Amino acid sequence: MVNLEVKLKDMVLKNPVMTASGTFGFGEEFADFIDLSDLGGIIVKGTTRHHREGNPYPRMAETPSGMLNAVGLQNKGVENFCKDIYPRIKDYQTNVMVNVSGSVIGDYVETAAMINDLDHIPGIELNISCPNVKEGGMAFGTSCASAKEVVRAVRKVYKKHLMVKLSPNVTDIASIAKAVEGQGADSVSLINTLLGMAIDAETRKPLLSTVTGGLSGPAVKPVALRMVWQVAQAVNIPVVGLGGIMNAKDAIEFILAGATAVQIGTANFIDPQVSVKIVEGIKEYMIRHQVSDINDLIGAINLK
Amino acid sequence: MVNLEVKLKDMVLKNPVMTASGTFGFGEEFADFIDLSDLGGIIVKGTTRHHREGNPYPRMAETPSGMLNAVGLQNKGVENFCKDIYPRIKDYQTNVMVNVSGSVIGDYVETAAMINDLDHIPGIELNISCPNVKEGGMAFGTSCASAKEVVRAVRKVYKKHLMVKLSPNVTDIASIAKAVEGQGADSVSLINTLLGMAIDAETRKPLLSTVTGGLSGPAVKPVALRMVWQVAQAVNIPVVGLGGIMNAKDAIEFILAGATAVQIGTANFIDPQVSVKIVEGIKEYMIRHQVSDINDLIGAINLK
Amino acid sequence: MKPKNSNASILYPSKSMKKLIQDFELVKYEELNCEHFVLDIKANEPLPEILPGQFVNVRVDNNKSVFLRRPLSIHNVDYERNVIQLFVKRIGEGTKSLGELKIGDNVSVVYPLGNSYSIPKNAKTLLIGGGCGVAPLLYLSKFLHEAGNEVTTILGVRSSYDAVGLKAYEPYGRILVTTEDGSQGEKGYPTQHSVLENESFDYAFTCGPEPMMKAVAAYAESKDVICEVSLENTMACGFGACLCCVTDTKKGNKCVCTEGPVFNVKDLKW
Amino acid sequence: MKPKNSNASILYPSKSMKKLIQDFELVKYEELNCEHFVLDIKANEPLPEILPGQFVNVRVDNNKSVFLRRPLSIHNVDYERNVIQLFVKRIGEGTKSLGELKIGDNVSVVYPLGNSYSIPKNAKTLLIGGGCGVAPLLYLSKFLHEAGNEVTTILGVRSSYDAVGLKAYEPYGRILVTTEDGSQGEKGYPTQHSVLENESFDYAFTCGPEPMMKAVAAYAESKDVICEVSLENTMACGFGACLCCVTDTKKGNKCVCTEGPVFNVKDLKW
Ligand SMILES: Cc1cc2nc3c(=O)[nH]c(=O)nc-3n(C[C@H](O)[C@H](O)[C@H](O)COP(=O)(O)OP(=O)(O)OC[C@H]3O[C@@H](n4cnc5c(N)ncnc54)[C@H](O)[C@@H]3O)c2cc1C
Ligand SMILES: Cc1cc2nc3c(=O)[nH]c(=O)nc-3n(C[C@H](O)[C@H](O)[C@H](O)COP(=O)(O)OP(=O)(O)OC[C@H]3O[C@@H](n4cnc5c(N)ncnc54)[C@H](O)[C@@H]3O)c2cc1C
Ligand SMILES: Cc1cc2nc3c(=O)[nH]c(=O)nc-3n(C[C@H](O)[C@H](O)[C@H](O)COP(=O)(O)O)c2cc1C
Ligand SMILES: Cc1cc2nc3c(=O)[nH]c(=O)nc-3n(C[C@H](O)[C@H](O)[C@H](O)COP(=O)(O)O)c2cc1C
Ligand code: FES
Ligand code: FES
Repeated sequence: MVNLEVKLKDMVLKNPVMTASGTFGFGEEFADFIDLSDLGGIIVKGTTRHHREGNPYPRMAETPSGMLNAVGLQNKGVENFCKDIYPRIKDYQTNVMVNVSGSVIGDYVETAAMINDLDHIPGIELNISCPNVKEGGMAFGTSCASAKEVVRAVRKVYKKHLMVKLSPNVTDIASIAKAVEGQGADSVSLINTLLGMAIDAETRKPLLSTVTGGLSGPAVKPVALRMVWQVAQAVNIPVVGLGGIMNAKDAIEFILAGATAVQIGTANFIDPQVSVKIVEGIKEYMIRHQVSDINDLIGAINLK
Repeated sequence: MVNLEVKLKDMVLKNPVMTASGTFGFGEEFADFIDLSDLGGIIVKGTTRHHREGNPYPRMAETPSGMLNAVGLQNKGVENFCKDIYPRIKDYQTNVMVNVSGSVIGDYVETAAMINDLDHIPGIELNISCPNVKEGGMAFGTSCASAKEVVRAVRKVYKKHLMVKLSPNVTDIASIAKAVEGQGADSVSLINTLLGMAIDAETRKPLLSTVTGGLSGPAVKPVALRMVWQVAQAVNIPVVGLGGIMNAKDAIEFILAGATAVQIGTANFIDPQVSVKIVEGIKEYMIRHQVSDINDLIGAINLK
Repeated sequence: MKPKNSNASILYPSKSMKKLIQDFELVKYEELNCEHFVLDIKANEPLPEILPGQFVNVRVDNNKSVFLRRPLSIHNVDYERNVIQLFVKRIGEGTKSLGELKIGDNVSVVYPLGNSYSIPKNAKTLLIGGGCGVAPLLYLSKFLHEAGNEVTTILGVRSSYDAVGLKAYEPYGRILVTTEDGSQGEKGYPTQHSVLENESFDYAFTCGPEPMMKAVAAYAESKDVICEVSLENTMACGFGACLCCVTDTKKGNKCVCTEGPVFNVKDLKW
Repeated sequence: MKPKNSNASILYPSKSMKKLIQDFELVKYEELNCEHFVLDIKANEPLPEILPGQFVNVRVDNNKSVFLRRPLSIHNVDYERNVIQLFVKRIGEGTKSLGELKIGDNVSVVYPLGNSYSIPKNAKTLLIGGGCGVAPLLYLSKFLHEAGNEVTTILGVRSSYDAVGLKAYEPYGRILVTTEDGSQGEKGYPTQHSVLENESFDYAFTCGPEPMMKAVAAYAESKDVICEVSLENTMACGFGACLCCVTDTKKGNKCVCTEGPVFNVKDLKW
């Protein structure tokens, strides 16, 4: 049999396939379609200190091989998460991580601290890269100084696995990865969405209420893969790769580029079973290529 | 009748449709398919001070709704251009601009100076954004300081229309646009390709000899449109928009976002007649929407 | 006149009603007019319970520029033949390409999604549809009829050319038509039909272009009729995972795909 | 033995031979085996002059993941019926989807592209093809035959199952087969065929997998035979606009789509 188990520092994933925040609800939405315990991990919706209504409709636009979204972190706030949602999802037989977002550092810190107390949440994904909120959000992820500052503050209060999600809307993503590694991040995940825009030529109006939004889906895959490769070379902590993964072949590419695990995002909308199909597909690939341990594929790109 | 004429400073385009450098050869390659005089302008291949062999094969990889290229500015050098190519193309009844690339500032300056002497070349497009050359190239376009420096130096020797082509691989493209505007650029064009990568999961090898390459095609359109919109708001010089334009609807979107003219790139490979079809399509759109002057559409996005 | 029945309310699928992803086969294509067509798609297995107002999310494989699935109301269900009927209006690339599928082609469907119109008992119900808004009303009228309600359906179209597929409604009640050019039925919009003045109703169920639904809502408000509308927001997933499809309600943003598509107009900020 | 004829050289289309973009119609599909198929595509207008070795660039409309056109050699030309024949091997999404087109479907083609093999006169010519490398050799053998050359074609395949379409070559000369498993013709690779030892040739024309073409080149070098190969580099445009398809020659990078696909091996860095 092949070994699919990977480790993100002390966090053990039964396989490298996780689901991406904001595309997988709280997992419950997918329970009719798949067995959640077949996944390496799930990252639930972006959660903030306080309730957020998110952005006005319309929040979505289809683009060539991708989509723009401007959800804007709609969520009921971390207190509601701890009280109402956590009890419902805490017994999933997989790593349930919370994506923590904010607009000021204090919010990030308070949210992380509250989640630190939840026994069945082995880690958080610190979202310093959301392009869909006016204040903060992506801004933290676009300079080394602000990225450092928020990670340092959260690290002080958060004792479990701290994954930091990086923004692709930067000149040099590797230097930001190094900056957050220096502040004690346990892993980095990338990429969040690319900032994009769509216009309806007929009405002359933007298709999103916020004018700009985040681009995801296969369209961004080449950019994501490049960034994962650059970051994997720059840091010593594990890299979690995502951006446009639609099938096992795509997932393998990210792993070859240096990702220890991958996240499946937009693909879940088109095929709600795709995440477990990717687990199966990775297994088949390993058997076909006679690779007994997935860890042997991490960063195993052949540069000749 | 509708008016399609636009002006990039003193350069008059009979319509806003140009073709993008590196995707249209020297125009000659398309002469069997279209009448070049139907175009607003043509931007010929990236030209450097000296002959360049470009990168080794393979230089191309197909990606979802796009492609990566790593041509690496293969060209015979500016002297050859002036002597051999210019006489062949100088009488095209359209604006023929030369895309000027380099790896050190001196090369840019010398190349621009030589082209300044060619009567039938009304302008150059200064490529400070090519991701496919090891030294220089994109590096100039990724910081305000270096972008300023190269534009300032070229502006001194180049007296005609100076268009500067910006790199999308930056955190804040508007500030770079403002920086080059401050140095006397007559217009800016954007976007050049996004840096991307592709791996063959079966062979575990990168699909490009250079590992990374430039992403173009409809996949990048939402990012390009967003950047054109941001830059159009930031500068007072005309903006030329490109990135994934496949049809007249796409072109209109860029114009609504603030582009005075557009360039057609990768689409030329799939339909060598697409550029003139887009001219026709813009005309039809204007008639249908009762817009008599294309200039009324520039930046006419309706933000409510 | 029957006693006013206002105890029914919008139905949500129970936990045991699971959502599915399945491959259907196109077994029939019927062109109604140049804009509308009906697709019959057949499952390999018995269909699950489907409520009126629910929708499917269909993958469009035969068009390069279509990336996401397309939501379509369930127009009718034939449990014996495992067939779902879709009533589609050509809008853009996705719906155009669905109309180009060939018999025997595979159609991937995620379903049944969303909630259901109320099914009162023994009430006077008015169904108002415009254009392809009629899609969910056929299956709804079947349910209403079976529950002993009196069903009046008004279809509002531009001209007699668009007044298609009326026969299907006949078994379940009265079907009326308004045309904008007066070429069939009464002239005008469906909310201008004389029956709205001459008779009174307990429920108004509507689906179609927003201006029409708003007119129905205004009529219902003025006559104190319970009014339920089905919204068509743009969707990425269709099952509550993306939060893209929200509508602004009196209780904040609600997902049209899970907390709708059917809403009581009282809850909307209309 | 005929006198050695080495005056012919690779032909380039003249300025007056214009490239076209046209819609063809699929008029015939022939499955050869599970890997290979032949498509007959028909133009509405008379075909332009097409040289042997030239190729078409085909748009694949029926697959979402295919963005660029796919280059395919011209296997045969029927000027009377305006039909071009393509011989295709299923490799990935693009070629797979071409094999799923239905009769009557539209096929957008940019053509004729690239240069031509040499057409000597009254020479002894050897054509060696492996797998789908046979594609351009049929049309070439026709030209060679018409110019009075003696044509020997060797097709190298894995087993008799893959030795398909041989009959088409018969009118133009001798057709030999090698199979890797010895199930038909001689056992081994085409460059191991006894005819290479027993007879001498003036020209060797080859197309197919690179290792095979390199073996042909080595044979030709050792026997002082003029050798032309057809390369299959990945292409974005097919007509010289993108510079993506280069091969490294003794005179630097050359575009395979305009300065090839046919090259004299002497010019390559093989
Ligand atoms: C719950 C629900 C039920 C529906 N039922 C039906 C039905 O039974 N029959 C029918 O003909 N149509 C129905 N629609 C509308 C149908 O989904 C759209 O017409 C269709 O998505 C348009 O896709 P397109 O590719 O043809 O158009 P395009 O305009 O090219 O689509 C571009 C994008 O916008 C979205 N979009 C465009 N118009 C709409 C719309 N009106 N509603 C939602 N998304 C839209 C598309 O899904 C796609 O993401 C329903 C919509 C919803 C939300
Ligand atoms: C001048 C020329 C003539 C050709 N003639 C024939 C022919 O007559 N019959 C035939 O079956 N094949 C021929 N080929 C090869 C054919 O183009 C490829 O098999 C085809 O492009 C593969 O596409 P795909 O989508 O099936 O495979 P994928 O592997 O999915 O394609 C991915 C990308 O790689 C490119 N690619 C993959 N393999 C090749 C290849 N061998 N050559 C060029 N590009 C490739 C594709 O075009 C595409 O851009 C020819 C190639 C060239 C350059
Ligand atoms: C509708 C939607 C909502 C998202 N919400 C979040 C979020 O709350 N937090 C976050 O870190 N990323 C969010 N993302 C980004 C995804 O997690 C992921 O980084 C991105 O979509 C790229 O991956 P993909 O191409 O596989 O979707 C969202 C993406 C989408 C499409
Ligand atoms: C094959 C290829 C070669 C290119 N060469 C150049 C070049 O020499 N100089 C340049 O400024 N841009 C070059 N580009 C970038 C294009 O001009 C254009 O900026 C980019 O492709 C985005 O537009 P598109 O999506 O319409 O192709 C090249 C692009 C491609 C695909
Ligand atoms: S469409 Fe995704 S939540 Fe409604
Ligand atoms: S394929 Fe574009 S130059 Fe050859």
